[in-house]
Amino acid sequence: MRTAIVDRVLDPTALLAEVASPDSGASTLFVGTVRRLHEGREVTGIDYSAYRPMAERELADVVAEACERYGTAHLVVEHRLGTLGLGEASIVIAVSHARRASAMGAQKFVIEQVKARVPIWKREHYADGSREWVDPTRAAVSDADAAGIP
Amino acid sequence: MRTAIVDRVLDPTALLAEVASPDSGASTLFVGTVRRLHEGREVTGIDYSAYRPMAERELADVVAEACERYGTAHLVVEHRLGTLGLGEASIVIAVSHARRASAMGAQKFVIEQVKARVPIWKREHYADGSREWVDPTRAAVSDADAAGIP
Amino acid sequence: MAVTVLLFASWADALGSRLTLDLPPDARVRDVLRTLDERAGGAGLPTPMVAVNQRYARPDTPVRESDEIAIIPPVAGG
Amino acid sequence: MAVTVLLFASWADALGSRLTLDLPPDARVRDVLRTLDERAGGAGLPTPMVAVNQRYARPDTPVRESDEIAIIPPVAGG
Repeated sequence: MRTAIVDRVLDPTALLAEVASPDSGASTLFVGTVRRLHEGREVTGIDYSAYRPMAERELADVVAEACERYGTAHLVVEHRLGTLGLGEASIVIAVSHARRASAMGAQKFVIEQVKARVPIWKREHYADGSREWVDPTRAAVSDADAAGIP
Repeated sequence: MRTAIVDRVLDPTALLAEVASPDSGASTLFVGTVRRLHEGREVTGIDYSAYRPMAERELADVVAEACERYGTAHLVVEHRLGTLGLGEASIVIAVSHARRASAMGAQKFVIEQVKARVPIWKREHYADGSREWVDPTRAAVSDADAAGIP
Repeated sequence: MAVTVLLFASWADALGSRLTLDLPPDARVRDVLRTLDERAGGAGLPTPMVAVNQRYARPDTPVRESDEIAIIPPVAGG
Repeated sequence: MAVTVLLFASWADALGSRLTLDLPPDARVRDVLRTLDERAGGAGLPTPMVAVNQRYARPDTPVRESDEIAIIPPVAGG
């Protein structure tokens, strides 16, 4: 179990190797990346910032809770801060577990909890030169996730 | 979208790179690996074999269904055959999608469907020298997945 | 008619990976299964699915001499 | 008493990343929020959470001069 908030490029492969274990039957990797379109606007990059000491503690708490809930110690999460370009990774979650359902469950738990409570913010840069803080609490109906679309 | 049944070591990093896209907000990787313990017995390796032409077609069908159901073209699956040692990867599923819920949903759909219908079999080698075909239809109550444990 | 059947995993261990069965001309998948069950005797093999021309078939699917028939024990990929 | 408040994201853009508020000695989190709302006026800022000493706090959580108070706009990590 390890968490870090970092200012460098993330390395998903290294995290996958870090959670590997002969007692695991499944490993999962989740990589959040900067996406070109957000609510119909063309994104060119994102600034990630944090209330760093609290974000580090909340992230560590989330991962400790996931390890206890899903019964694994093989869980590593890194979140990157700073200005990221299109396609760059902002978060990597690596889990391995004896059973696939638990590996996938822990992965989902961690990303949902991170998005709910870790004090990190993103300001999107748009192709028209404007910038805006993303506020998920006023997410438009275009958010298919919220609408339960698979 | 690509599927393959192969006789060589799998490369999860290459598959993750293959599904990357600036239109994706999330990428996921699922890696199935040979686990040391199965129903309390110590496993030393697994032979994977297939009804190869049908397995190739079923796997391609599963992935095509997942792409349609979850709305992505960024889905690659490779399944390895042959004799695998502890910790080696038997299957890699890489997905990317605009939305994380869909990436995770497609990943889960593919692994469940593969386990249900792609004609691939495994024969486990045990530390005591014996070998046995794995029959998930008579999975013991020790199978926590089946019992709905998270 | 003579129908060729491919077998896999535990069924291949018990009966070989390829068999030719002599079946009546109007035979269906269930007849293939019954004939194989008789050959396997009390070997305790798991109940298989049957594929006809590489597609899962039902017990009443007809089989022809030219078909590729396969005995699919419980799959365990992934 | 003088309480120092850290602000982030849109709230930092509007009011700066650090403010000192003059509050009554028995002030609670809700008083911090009310005072900040008055300063922000009609800026249309999103409703924030408040953290006291790096833990999420409730409106009735008391605040002291020595506390680290932080205004947490809706988070968007991941």
